[in-house]
Amino acid sequence: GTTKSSTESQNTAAPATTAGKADPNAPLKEGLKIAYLPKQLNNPYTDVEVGGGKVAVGEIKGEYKLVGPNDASASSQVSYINTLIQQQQNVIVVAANDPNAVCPSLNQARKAGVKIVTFDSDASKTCRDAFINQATTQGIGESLVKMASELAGGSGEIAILSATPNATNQNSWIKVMQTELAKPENSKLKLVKIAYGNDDDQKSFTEAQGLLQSYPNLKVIVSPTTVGIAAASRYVSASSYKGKVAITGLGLPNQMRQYVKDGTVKKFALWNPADIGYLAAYAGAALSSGQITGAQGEKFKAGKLGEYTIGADGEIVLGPPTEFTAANIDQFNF
Amino acid sequence: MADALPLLRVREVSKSFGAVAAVRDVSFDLYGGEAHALVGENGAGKSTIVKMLAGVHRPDTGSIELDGTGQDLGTPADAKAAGIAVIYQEPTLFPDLSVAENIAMGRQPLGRFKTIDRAAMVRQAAQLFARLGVSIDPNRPARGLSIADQQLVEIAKALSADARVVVMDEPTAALTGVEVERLFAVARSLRDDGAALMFISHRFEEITALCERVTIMRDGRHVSTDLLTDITVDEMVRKMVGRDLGALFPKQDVAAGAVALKVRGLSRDPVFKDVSFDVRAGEIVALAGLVGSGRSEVVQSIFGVDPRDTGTVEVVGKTLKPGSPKQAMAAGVALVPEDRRQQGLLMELSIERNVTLPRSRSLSQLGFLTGNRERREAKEWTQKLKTKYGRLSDNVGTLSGGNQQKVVLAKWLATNPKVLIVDEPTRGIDVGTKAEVHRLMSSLAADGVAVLMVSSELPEVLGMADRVLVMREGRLVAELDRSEATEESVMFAATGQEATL
Amino acid sequence: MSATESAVVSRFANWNAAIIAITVIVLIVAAASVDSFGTSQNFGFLVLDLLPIALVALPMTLVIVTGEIDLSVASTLGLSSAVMGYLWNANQPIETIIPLCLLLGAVLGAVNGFFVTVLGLPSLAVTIGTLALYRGLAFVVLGDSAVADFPTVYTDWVTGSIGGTPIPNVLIIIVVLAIVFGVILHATPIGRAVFAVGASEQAARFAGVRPGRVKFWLYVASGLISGLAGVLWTLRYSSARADNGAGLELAVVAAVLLGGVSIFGGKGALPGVIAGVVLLGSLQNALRLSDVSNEALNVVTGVLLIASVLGPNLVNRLRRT
Amino acid sequence: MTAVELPAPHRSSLDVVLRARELGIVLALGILVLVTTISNPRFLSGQSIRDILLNTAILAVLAVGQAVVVITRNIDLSVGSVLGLSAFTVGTLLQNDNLPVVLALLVGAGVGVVCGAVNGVIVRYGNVPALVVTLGTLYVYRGITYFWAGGQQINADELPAGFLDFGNATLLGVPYLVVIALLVLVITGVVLRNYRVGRELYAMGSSPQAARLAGIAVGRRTIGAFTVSGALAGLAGVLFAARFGTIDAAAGTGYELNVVAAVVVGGVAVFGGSGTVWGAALGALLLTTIGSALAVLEINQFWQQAIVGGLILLAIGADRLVAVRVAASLKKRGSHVSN
Ligand SMILES: Nc1ncnc2c1ncn2[C@@H]1O[C@H](COP(=O)(O)OP(=O)(O)OP(=O)(O)O)[C@@H](O)[C@H]1O
Ligand SMILES: Nc1ncnc2c1ncn2[C@@H]1O[C@H](COP(=O)(O)OP(=O)(O)OP(=O)(O)O)[C@@H](O)[C@H]1O
Ligand SMILES: [Mg+2]
Ligand SMILES: [Mg+2]
Repeated sequence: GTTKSSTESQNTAAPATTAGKADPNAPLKEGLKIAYLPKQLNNPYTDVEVGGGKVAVGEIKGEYKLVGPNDASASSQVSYINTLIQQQQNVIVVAANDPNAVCPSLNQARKAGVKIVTFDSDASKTCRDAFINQATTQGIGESLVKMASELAGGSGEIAILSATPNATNQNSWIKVMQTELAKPENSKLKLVKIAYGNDDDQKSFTEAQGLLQSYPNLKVIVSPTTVGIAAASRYVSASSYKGKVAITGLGLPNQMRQYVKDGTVKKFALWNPADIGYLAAYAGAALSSGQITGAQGEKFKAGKLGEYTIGADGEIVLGPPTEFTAANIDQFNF
Repeated sequence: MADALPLLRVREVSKSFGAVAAVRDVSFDLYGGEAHALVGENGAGKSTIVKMLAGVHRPDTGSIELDGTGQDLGTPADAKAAGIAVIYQEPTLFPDLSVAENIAMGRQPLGRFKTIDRAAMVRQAAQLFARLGVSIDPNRPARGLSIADQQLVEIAKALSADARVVVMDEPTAALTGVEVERLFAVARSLRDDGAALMFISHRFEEITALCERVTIMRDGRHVSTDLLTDITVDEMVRKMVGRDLGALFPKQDVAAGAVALKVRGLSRDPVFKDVSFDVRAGEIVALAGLVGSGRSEVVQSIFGVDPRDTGTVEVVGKTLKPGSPKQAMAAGVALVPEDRRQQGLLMELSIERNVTLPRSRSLSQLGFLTGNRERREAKEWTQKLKTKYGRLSDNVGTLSGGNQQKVVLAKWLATNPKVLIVDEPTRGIDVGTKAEVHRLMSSLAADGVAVLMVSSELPEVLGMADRVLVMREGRLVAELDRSEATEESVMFAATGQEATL
Repeated sequence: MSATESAVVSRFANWNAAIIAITVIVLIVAAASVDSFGTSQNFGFLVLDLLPIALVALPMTLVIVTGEIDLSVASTLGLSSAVMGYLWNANQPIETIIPLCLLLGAVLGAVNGFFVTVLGLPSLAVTIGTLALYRGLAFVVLGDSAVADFPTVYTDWVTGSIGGTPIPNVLIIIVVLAIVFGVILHATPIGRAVFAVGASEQAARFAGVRPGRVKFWLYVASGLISGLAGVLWTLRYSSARADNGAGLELAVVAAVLLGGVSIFGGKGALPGVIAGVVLLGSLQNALRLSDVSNEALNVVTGVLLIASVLGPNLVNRLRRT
Repeated sequence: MTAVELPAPHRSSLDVVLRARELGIVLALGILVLVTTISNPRFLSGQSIRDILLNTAILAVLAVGQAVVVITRNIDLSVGSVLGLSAFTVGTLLQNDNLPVVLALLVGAGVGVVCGAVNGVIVRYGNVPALVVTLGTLYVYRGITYFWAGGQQINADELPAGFLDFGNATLLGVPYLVVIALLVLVITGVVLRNYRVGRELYAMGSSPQAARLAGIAVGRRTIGAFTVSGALAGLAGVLFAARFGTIDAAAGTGYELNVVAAVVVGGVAVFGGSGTVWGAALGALLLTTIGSALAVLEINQFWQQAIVGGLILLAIGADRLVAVRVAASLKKRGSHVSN
């Protein structure tokens, strides 16, 4: 019969990208219809991201549109992609809820001439033109471990509070963290548990609570998701664990300000999410205008962010994350 | 003994349900200290009158006056407040609540902070049962009470209301002689205390025993109101049906054939034990006994809707599997159950679906049903039984009680049974139809059908049966031949003592 | 009481026709006023979006007509999808996996049936329990991973259409199953038994129907079709995940009720249910194409659902007075 | 008429058996706590118990409201959405003004009253099954919240400190949220058991037709029951806001199934007429404790949901067993005419 191994060769066949040659000097088209499809609407982090996109679309005189599900499921995203195909958008900027489930639809869109830029959470690389990476996976993983190690004083138990169990970005960061922790200099740090708060505030809250109950000697909770870190901080700041357990990870300054000020959180990191959306719009426009095709080494200009070069597999890296502490947090407002 | 002024006056009330004019311009008076009978064929509109008095239905036209003032009985609460207590034709209990609570609902005795005084409530219920001479535990839930017990709780409920007008819609249909006597004793004491009673029954001996006055209805219209001293039973019947009736028990003599139903050693703890008997083709065998003696349980076990512990059932030589009505039907057994609302009918489905349900497989062609044959069959059988209905597609629930019973009969007669078991076949049926049903049973027997009839009506048992089997406390205690069966002998067997009726 | 009962019967008979008429009108209006609603490509998308609800609604209709309910369908779908992914990862041939997933669905349905008919537990409670249980098992089987790379022959068939025509392949499945369930419900002794059980279980038993057996097999059918929906879902998205189809049960129940089936059992008709499914799906599709937000879709679904039972009732009341 | 022996109006053994319904849950709870504590003593630490009670408080308030509705043979699936709407309303108000906590509670309950009354009125006057109506309003209320909130999220730092303190502060060592939940429970429990209104709700659920014939104002009571459920869901919304501090449009999504599960596990019959709010609250406590225990026992979190499902089945199965026993004992005690 047809088994996974018997189809492996045929399935990984080359993607349908037979785009022509890039013309770096082509003018940026005006009036491009650029649609944003985040993982889920009504999420403050997402709102900041697409907010940056809206600004950029304005700058290049395009038509901005935001659609999306309320439930972070791939199937609802597919319905939206189908709708966007019908509406003949030029560019779809999407954060995939499932790297494969959205693929057939994205490829259908590409067949209809729509350029696909992924951000936040990549889709399988066979079905998009470019991916805006907030920071290299390696870089984020390393910096998370570094912060944890500092906060734990070099040794002790740490735990991770992630988003959904199958969020692509989360899992790849966690993988890097695990390799980092395996290195000799981190041998005294022990990762005791990875918990999942599903990017749901309340679930994250309860999970944080469970972690502290099950691991009395826990020193640090690392939460590489803005929902998780805020919930964990809120729980700890109002509980008897305050001061004993450190929280770090990736968070939004506005959400974390209170906990940084009250001492629950010493330090956390993040890139500027608005810049992701911003960069995505320029990348999409460049693709649509024929300046780039998504091949490695091509260059394009992204407004105020300057010039970017496309890396391997169509990845465009935004830049290194910023670390926030009590000293600098008031300089940021997002 | 009656006061000069009527306590309650029904004045030219009418009520229609869609195209059906259930009650048309009916007037009569109820007097304090008097029991007033309301009689009429099935569907004559008696229960509809009751429901208007109870505030369930509002009259389309006409009025109801209490003490000379018009009443707007828009809801049952209004009627209750006006002092009208009603025992409905079908019991209306709350199965999850205790018997005491059922009786006291809405009138619970209150203690401190207006909380319910449970002890007083239970005491009240116990006193009422004492008055009725029955022992039902007031603390038990109403779920699981037999029909008779449910009816008794209903009666206790009406008594507890201390009402000035007590309306009873066939309260005795599920009761046997002893309980009926008890009920009458209580009813008479209520009447003597000045209450106005309205009593509905299809049994004339009860009406003559209890009532002073009788109103007769036909087709929703008022026919006459007379003092019972002025009218004979025959006259009443003639006025009700509008014609003379033939014999009530038209038993034909039939030579019994081979054994069609053979029951051996049937037991089910704790309901019945070691029941054995035969019914031959062409024979009508009655199963008599007091309420709760286990007759219905025996026939339900034979048919397979109830399980059995031990024993065998053979139909025309074929042994029936226990617990399989389907197989019993295939072998030619039909059971007309005693409780038509719960067991006999699908109240929210149409008449035609009800009539043809047991036969849906045999009416299908290549496994498919188009509806035409079902309609034809349903029409044929309902007409045979002279059922009164608007359209075949109407809900069976909209029919009057008696017509519903006819639908149940039609449903089972249509299966062409070899063994017909009927459980209280004429409960709630008017005299006219009763005669028809009896004639039908006779002619079925003449055609070689073996008929097993459970009945609580002695005249019916004595009039119809070739043989009478009597049950007492779950055991078959006597088998009486037609010639031996008398009221005395049957009652003696059923109670184990000299009958006092 | 019985007056309203008879009104209810005619009401449902009328509602069945009304919902079909409303659906047709909505389709026409949408095609005329919403750009690209009427395109063949959009038709394909619409059918694919409808697929799981349409399939699961068929046995659900019969289950609800017997007066029971099955809230575990979406979890059954999810478990079937998870097992499919697990087996595929374990390098089993897809030709074995698919029948196994269908069988699994049937077994899960049988478990529901066992609890409801043999133990006599209320189905609402039982299937809330198995809703959690089956979904939980799906996570146990597949955990957090998603399995992809299903053979393109299969995934393409599910998303493809009948040779050149704009008719999606999966429409064949929907139509065939709709006819099968429709005929069973409305033109066979089994269907009569289903209605009888819903109208009064005890009276049905006295008429020789075995309510337990009828319900048990309906639950098996419900599970089987949910399992099938799980397979098709997985192939459509080429992604097997434990959370596939989460929350679908309410949409299915909504569609069935919209189709005029009485939640109390004993009443309903399959054409109305199909119309209900199409109405919900096409309305959502059209509104989404007109850039109406997701929130509004929720409100529309809710209002429609209430209107579907309220409307006929009010009309009836007005007509009577 | 002959005198008969009066059956003594004593507490029959039956009552004790019926009571066993709730006893069973208590027993299950005890075993669960025992086993968990043996394997990890921290499960019984002050903080841990506090957390369980706090989480139970919200679910229990919802479950009490739901029980009232279910007892009348209805169901309210919209509670999760009402909770969300109420939480967001209160959050928005608090964002701008420093409302006193009591006022916030009233506003939340008020939002719930309106939502619940709408449910009740549609069920009553539309003569429509509650399952359909509240499934509809589940979508509608949630939609309204989304419309209003958009992507907005109200964060803890935007809420007044006094309000957040209320979520954690205690009265004689018992958190306020738990005190409120207990208050709701006791009041509702007493009304249902000892007042006419309460008994009428049971009567309606036991037999709607008979209730109408008995002169019970079925319509008004129905609206009342839904209003109570709505009010409690609204109240739970405020508790939710105080407890979690972060509110967005999705607050309480999917709660309806948990609540119904708690009520069912607590022995309230889905067909109305029987069960108590005590049972429902115990069901909520059991479900919450299971969740915590599984986390503490380090059972793979993927198993959690499956175990909860299995336990629901077990609970209703056990309940059924008791019911069958009772029915059997009733059968043996049929009446007879005494002479
Ligand atoms: N709710 C209703 N809807 C439609 N028709 C009704 C309704 N109630 C009663 N009817 C019809 O009204 C007529 C009178 O019915 P009613 O129940 O009053 O008869 P009845 O005299 O009590 O008969 P029975 O002796 O059989 O109980 C019947 O034709 C019945 O079908
Ligand atoms: N020995 C018994 N113990 C408890 N309940 C009994 C017993 N016998 C009968 N019952 C109950 O009493 C009711 C009446 O029993 P059954 O119908 O068998 O008696 P019946 O002689 O047919 O009386 P009816 O005149 O009511 O038809 C049934 O509901 C049955 O469950
Ligand atoms: Mg009548
Ligand atoms: Mg009987």
